[in-house]
Amino acid sequence: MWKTILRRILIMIPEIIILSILVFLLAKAMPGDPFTGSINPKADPAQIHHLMKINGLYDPWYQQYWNWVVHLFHGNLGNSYQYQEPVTRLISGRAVNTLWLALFTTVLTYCFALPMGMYAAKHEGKLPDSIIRIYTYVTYCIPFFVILVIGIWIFGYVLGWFPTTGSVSSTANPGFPTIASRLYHILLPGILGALFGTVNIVQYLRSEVIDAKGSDYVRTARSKGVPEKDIYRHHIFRNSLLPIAAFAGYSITGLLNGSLFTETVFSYPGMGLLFINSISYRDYTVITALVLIYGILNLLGTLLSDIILSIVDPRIRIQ
Amino acid sequence: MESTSEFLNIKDVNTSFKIKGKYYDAISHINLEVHHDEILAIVGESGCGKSTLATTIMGLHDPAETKITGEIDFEGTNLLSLDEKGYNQFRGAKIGMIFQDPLSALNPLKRIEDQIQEVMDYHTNLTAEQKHDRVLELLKDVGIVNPKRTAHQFPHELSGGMRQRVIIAIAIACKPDLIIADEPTTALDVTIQAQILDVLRDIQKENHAGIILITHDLGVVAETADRVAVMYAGQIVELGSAEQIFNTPKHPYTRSLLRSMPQRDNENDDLYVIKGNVPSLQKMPHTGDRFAPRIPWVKSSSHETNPIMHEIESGHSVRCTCYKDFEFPDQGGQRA
Amino acid sequence: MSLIEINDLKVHYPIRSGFWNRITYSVKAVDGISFNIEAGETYGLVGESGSGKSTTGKSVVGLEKITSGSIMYKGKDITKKSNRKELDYNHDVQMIFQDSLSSLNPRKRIEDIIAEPLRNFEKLDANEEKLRVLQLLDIVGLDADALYKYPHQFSGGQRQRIGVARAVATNPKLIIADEPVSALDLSVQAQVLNFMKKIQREFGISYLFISHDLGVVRHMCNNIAIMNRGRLVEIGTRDDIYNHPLHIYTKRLLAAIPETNVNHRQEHREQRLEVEKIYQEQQDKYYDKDGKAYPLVQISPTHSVALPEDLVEKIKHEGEVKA
Amino acid sequence: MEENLNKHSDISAADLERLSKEAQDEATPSSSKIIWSEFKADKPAMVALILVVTFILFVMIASLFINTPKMMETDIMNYNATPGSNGFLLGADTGGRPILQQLIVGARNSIGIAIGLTLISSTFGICWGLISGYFNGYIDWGMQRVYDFMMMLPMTMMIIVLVTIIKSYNAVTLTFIFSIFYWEGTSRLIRSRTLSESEKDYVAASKTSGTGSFKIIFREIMPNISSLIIVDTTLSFAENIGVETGLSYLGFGLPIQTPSLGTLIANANDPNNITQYWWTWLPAALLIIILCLSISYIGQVVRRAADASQRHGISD
Amino acid sequence: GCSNNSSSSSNSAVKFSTNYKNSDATDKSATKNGTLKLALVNNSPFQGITDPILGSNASDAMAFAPGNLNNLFKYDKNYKIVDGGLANQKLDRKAKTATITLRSNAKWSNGSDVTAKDIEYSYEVLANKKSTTQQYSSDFENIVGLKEYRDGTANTISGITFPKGENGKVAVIQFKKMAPSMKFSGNSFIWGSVEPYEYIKDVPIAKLAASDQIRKNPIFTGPYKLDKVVEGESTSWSPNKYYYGKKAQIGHITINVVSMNNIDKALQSKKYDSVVPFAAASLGGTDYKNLKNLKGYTNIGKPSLSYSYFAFNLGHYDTKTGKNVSDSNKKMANKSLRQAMMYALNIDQVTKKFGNGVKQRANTILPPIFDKYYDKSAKGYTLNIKKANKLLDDAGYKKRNGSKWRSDPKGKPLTIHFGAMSSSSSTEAVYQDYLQQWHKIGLNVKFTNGKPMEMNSFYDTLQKPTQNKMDLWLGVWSMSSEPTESQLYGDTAPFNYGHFVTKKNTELINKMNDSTSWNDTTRAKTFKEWQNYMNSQAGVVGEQFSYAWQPVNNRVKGFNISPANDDSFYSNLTLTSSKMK
Ligand SMILES: Nc1ncnc2c1ncn2[C@@H]1O[C@H](COP(=O)(O)OP(=O)(O)OP(=O)(O)O)[C@@H](O)[C@H]1O
Ligand SMILES: Nc1ncnc2c1ncn2[C@@H]1O[C@H](COP(=O)(O)OP(=O)(O)OP(=O)(O)O)[C@@H](O)[C@H]1O
Ligand SMILES: [Mg+2]
Ligand SMILES: [Mg+2]
Repeated sequence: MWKTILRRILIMIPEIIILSILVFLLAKAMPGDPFTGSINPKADPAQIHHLMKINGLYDPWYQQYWNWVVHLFHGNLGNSYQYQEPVTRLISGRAVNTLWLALFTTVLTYCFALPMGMYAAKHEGKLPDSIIRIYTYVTYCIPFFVILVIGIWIFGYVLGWFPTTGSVSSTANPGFPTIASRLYHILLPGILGALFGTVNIVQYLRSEVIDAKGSDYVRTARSKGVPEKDIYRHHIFRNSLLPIAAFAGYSITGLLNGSLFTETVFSYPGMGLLFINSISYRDYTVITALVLIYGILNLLGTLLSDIILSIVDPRIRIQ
Repeated sequence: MESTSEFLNIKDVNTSFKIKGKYYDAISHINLEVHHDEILAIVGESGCGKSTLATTIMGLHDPAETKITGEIDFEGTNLLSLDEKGYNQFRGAKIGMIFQDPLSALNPLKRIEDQIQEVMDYHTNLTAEQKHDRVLELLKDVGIVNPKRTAHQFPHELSGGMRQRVIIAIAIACKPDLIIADEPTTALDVTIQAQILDVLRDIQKENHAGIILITHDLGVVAETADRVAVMYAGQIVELGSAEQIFNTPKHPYTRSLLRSMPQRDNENDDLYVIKGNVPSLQKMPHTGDRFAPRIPWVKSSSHETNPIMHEIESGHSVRCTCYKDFEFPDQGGQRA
Repeated sequence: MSLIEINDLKVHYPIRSGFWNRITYSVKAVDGISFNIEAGETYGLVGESGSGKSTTGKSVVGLEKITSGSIMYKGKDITKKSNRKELDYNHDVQMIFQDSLSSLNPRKRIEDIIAEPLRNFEKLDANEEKLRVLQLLDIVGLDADALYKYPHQFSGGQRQRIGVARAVATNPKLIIADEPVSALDLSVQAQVLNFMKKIQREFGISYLFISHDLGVVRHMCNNIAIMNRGRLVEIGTRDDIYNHPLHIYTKRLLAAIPETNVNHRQEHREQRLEVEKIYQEQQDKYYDKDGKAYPLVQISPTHSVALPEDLVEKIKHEGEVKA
Repeated sequence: MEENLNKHSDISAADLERLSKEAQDEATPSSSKIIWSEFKADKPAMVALILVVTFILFVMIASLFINTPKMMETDIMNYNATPGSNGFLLGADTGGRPILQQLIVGARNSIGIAIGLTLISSTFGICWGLISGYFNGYIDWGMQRVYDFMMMLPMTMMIIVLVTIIKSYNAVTLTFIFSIFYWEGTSRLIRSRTLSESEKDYVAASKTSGTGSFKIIFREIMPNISSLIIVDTTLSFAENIGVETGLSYLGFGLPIQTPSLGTLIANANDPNNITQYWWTWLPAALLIIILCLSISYIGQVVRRAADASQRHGISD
Repeated sequence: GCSNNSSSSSNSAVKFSTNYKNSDATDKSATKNGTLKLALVNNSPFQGITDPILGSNASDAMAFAPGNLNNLFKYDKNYKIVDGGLANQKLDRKAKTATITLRSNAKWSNGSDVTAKDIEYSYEVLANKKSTTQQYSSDFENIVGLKEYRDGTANTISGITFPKGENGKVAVIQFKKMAPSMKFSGNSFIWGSVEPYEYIKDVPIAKLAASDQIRKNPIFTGPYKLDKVVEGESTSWSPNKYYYGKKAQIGHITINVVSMNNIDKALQSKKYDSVVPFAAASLGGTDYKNLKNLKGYTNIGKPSLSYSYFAFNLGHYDTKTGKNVSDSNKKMANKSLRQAMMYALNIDQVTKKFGNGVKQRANTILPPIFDKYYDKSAKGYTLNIKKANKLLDDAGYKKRNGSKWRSDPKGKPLTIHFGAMSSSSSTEAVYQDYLQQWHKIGLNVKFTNGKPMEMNSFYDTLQKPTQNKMDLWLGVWSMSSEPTESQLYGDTAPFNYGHFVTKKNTELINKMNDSTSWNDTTRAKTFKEWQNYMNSQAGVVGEQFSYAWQPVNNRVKGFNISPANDDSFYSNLTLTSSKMK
């Protein structure tokens, strides 16, 4: 299996290289440059020229790309123009926030979705099923940010239950209070994201359970005299949950996409917000690095899903 | 001696399915008894209600979609009067069932051992160790060469024949009095089919169980059954010992079936073809002989209006009186 | 000259694995078989599940990419796509499938299904075409109103007859029938078998009849080949195979057929168990050290069997004695 | 042999017509008929269908009577006019532009984008999926790699980058940009179905009948997955109606002069608007939800119609 | 200073005080144990560069304001440098020197002394070739030896000397020439902050911005010291016991980034005492509408340092000579056309509607915060369609051949391209309004590219030495506290995007900083003359001035945002209760 994983990773490499070139070119194709963005009358255009030059921004793109690649092999993604610090350091700070939130959201999503999907399937065609169906449809139809904006407004401002900005309280002491404060900060975005993210899992799980309900092995279990409750527990749910486990990896894509919105609404300093800022500052190095990282995370997500699936399902062994 | 040991008595059972709000009989007025130490075969064309009968006995129908009337006496209990919990005392413990498709009938994600043990969990008080031993014993009984290894495997790692053996092991784990085998060999090769049938028979001998063997393969019936019930369109049309059915078949349907089989002696002739089709559930006639439309050359007066079973010799009954007048039309290649 | 000559046909399915996804081994679905089909005969191909029957059949119609060997038709090797094109091979060779439902496109009307090969191989105008389709329906005994129906509106037997109609539409010389009746009930099976025989009588078609049901094969076929693990273990006439089986595998297969005679079932069973016992004991003798069957050796003009030399000698000897 | 065939030609050409007609009358309903009868059997679905169709028609026609440039002119005196005031039925936005008219034109634009996007991405995705699923070997391998690559791309980010690059982008360019990324789901779905469909014997039968590959793909396989295609297209249409909403929120959506449901909902990005000027975004949000729900509901009915076992209406 | 311009009758701007005069008594314990919560209004996280030389964004300046940004000088309300800050400055016009004397108890927050070297080192950081600063301007080359240092031919800046040694408190800067703006804070000749040389000397200047000394554990000279910085989102502060001046009184100050979208709600739900005061940008008109009646808060404000303007494209930038050149053949070269366009605008109406009182029409291109220089009597351009039409008619811009639009005097169709930056929907509504106004006088004005442009594309276009895409545009300048306009409108200024160059203009701009301007009255006169001249030429015309205003919770005492208080703003703050009001 390790071999297979390694091979999958090797196959990823050309994809990543192509992506990096693509992103690099696209970033350069954006009008403007990293320095004009912060234009102010005190800044001397000559100095901006000077900065452009020492940063190699006047070089042809392949030269710039080559330099970038060379640096990459030294673990150096370049410096952010806007933040004037190494991109690796900048992003690693933000990545922790984003991943922390993503992880939390995933956990919550499963906490919401699993009972809902199972409950709906168990009572297929009845009232609870319809209610859950309508719920999933509505969340499916409402744009994500609307949920976020309304959520932050009600729970953050009107009720004041949750913090509305940042990732941690500025006065929290190190250690446990900091962790608690971090959790407190991701609670609301996490819940909202989870409420929104349940749709796919609920529907998938529901249809899985319904399929399993009618399957032959469940009939076999019935003929063994297994009580209905245990049939659900040992056969239907168990078998339906396994493919769901694989969703965890795929859901990374959705979460990362959502991070752009969540982080903007909650002024939560993660990679998504960093991306949006970097776009308007034309912070090429950061843009390139972020798109690349998101791309790689997407890839890893699918890989993770495949691995999970091959672990939980004895029928599947990665070829 | 056999008739005294009867333990399952199906009395006038009707099972009807709800299709678009209306109930249609899939099996009607079934009367049947099963004895210890016998294999009762049920044969008939596809869709005639064989599986429905089996699942009715097992109580596996969704009560919201099916209506069952009549009485199924099993060792003094009317199964049809039981609730779900009561039924579970019988399923697996006193009645075991073997299904047709050995792959889908096993939970793909559980080891063989767990699947066999499960039935013991609910019906015995054995310790984990005892159960484990019993699993190995069972696997050996059904002819698995390396029980230890197999117990640890997953269904997809086994061949079709092995899986079917596992299913048999599950069915007999609690030494049930009745085993219902619904087309246990249809999905298997002839050589494996023969082995499985041998296993079934050995098991029956050992446990003194009664087996209901459902199949559409007359050869299988002839090889294994003690008694045979021939079903057509939801009804039993002929019932008797294997010898009676194969040597002196009476009902036109039974006779037609036997005649349409490729045999050693009809190699160069055309086979006999039964005219027409089995009516679908919704179009099933409620009166008259259901087989009548397929033997149009037989005078309608030969049929009874409400055909009943006639016992024509000890243990041999036939539905309707038309068998008396039945003869095959003298034709060569008949086109349907 | 035979209609079709199959020569040392091999079909291997590569199994890829390992680090570079290289072919690590291959499933030898068909591993060197040769036989000829004569015009107008029904050639039976029998064997256990997975023995490579369907693969052989598919190779003959050109659905399978073969690994090596040749299939000669009209002097040309039709395993090459270009030759198939040139000969309009599928005009002459057609196939009937086991699963009648899945072999008929559920979205197409019967008319279009039957007309499909006509449209590809013969240029007919709309009326001619319709007429031909109606004729074909008539041949297989279906009413004209079937024309506009869809496959699911027919019973299994009727559907299989539609499949036959499509197969005979182009007046083929050979039809590959891959388990055409395995999915059918006894009475419906009789219908279809009768039809196949009838059409053969009328049009002089040859069949390659693939089945695992020895009863049906006996009813249909003049010549029979027994297949085992991708190889042929025995070929011969119906009489050779059913009355003088030589290979242990053939014997075992025959013994496993359930006997409809209830009066002798006990004997039959004992006989089967005995064959099984011999099979278990002597297996090694009949297969080489890789578990493969030996090359075929001719015993009589019609009868060949895959046995090692010494056994052949013995059998020849005994056979003479017996005779 | 030919004469053998002719032996059976006891049908005259004259009978042919009568026969075809008779047969035609008894023929199975086509899939569109099945779907239609399914709608007739399901009242709420009918309501949804009528709702969606009339709404789309209404929006298309009504927007013809609205002079969009004129409507989009600012009238700063009517800044956030409340509904009902100054003849603003649904009020006005920060630019004093009437919400009702914007809603109509916006819905037209959004639906237009959704239709365009659905058409392009579905057509492409379907072709991609069919071809990649039917051919195995190098074609499939190559197509799969492209697909994998596309799947890896972080979509929203890429769209944002593209949107910033293209200087004068409008609804049409936006539709194209989205199309680059939206075919993947369809393609995956179609491919997996095509894979299983290609293994069915009717495909083999077509091959032995001498039918060419592309004909098999588009004339044999495609009709068989048509229900899947219809369902998928309906659902993606529903999904695509609000597709630019998120971008508008992040500030990369359509220009203000091109009203769309997205730009209207994006009014909610200012928390003040949420309560104080709710009419600037709420109607559009409700509209999207209702449209989306109706269309998804229609999609469900279509799906049911496509799956014979779940049919409520007529059966064969 | 608010405009009482008679012509802008509809312009009823609110009057703000710069000082929240809280009459409640300071609650000692609340102050000592309490936390003052300030919001930093920004849509993106701050960068975290505590060094004002390296930082390029206002958000950093705001995030680290309680450390006083190591400011050297105290100034009055006109930003004129006065004694009493961290250092005093003495200019010697004859000797062309500036003598900067640190107070004797000047200390960094880690307890070490602020030295003369620290003053000098800021010029090294600024001028070093490898420095990432965006603050460097060629004006600094006026310091003797600085260019040599920058070019690498010298290791030190020879023009900066330490009469009392490096560790002394005096630094003398030798200039090539003196400029009157040197008297003011924020001029481009004398840098106004110090660098902790001892603390950062081991970090190469190129890597300074990324170093821990700057980002994680920075030291300051202000009343508060940094306790903690949460990257990009918040800073927290406590009193700096080494501060030279009045000791800080509040136990903790926290500053949190709050996005513009959320700030109203955040204040309404009393999450913050106030926002970090910032002279150039702040809360807008809509915010004022939402917050003006907020209970428990009082609004204070002062005129902002920024203004918006219309500029016309009148020439090109000659990259060889480094000079702007006016071209008479440019589309907008006709003064009447420009004036007519300005007369057609209803800016008063617009500001009234959207400004909610915190904005007003800009009657010049110098914001009123420069009380002394700002010409409040300047007329600017008020709505006068008649006059606009007449100007156009007279200049020969007539509607010909029944066209809806005017064509140019030669009879060629005239389409004017208006460049604007994409922004909030209400701002974009205003653009639309302007277009309509121009249409009213028959001018075919269209958006460049058909719609407002994204900021980067906008400046990308303007920075081309020659461009014909935008004939006029609406831009914003935010000024430093010293109002010399040479960098924006001088003949050599690259930022002079409109390339408006006349002899008179050059003369006036030069005069702002020549020897006559050492006299404040003369200098003020020059500024006023320049403002009127610019108005008359209509090459660049002001659009709006705004207030930098903010609500302050009533528990805060000593909140005074007058420039004169900048130096001790944070040390003057106290709380009157532990809970927000
Ligand atoms: N759940 C159900 N709902 C409706 N009709 C059903 C249901 N189950 C079975 N039927 C119908 O009842 C009839 C009898 O079905 P059954 O499965 O018992 O036949 P069978 O004899 O077992 O056939 P086969 O040999 O094909 O297994 C058939 O017509 C079938 O279509
Ligand atoms: N596409 C494939 N890839 C890999 N292996 C295959 C493939 N198709 C068939 N095989 C293998 O080739 C062998 C022969 O298969 P084939 O279908 O010809 O058998 P068969 O005799 O027709 O069996 P059955 O009676 O079950 O139809 C089997 O072991 C099968 O698993
Ligand atoms: Mg059945
Ligand atoms: Mg096969």
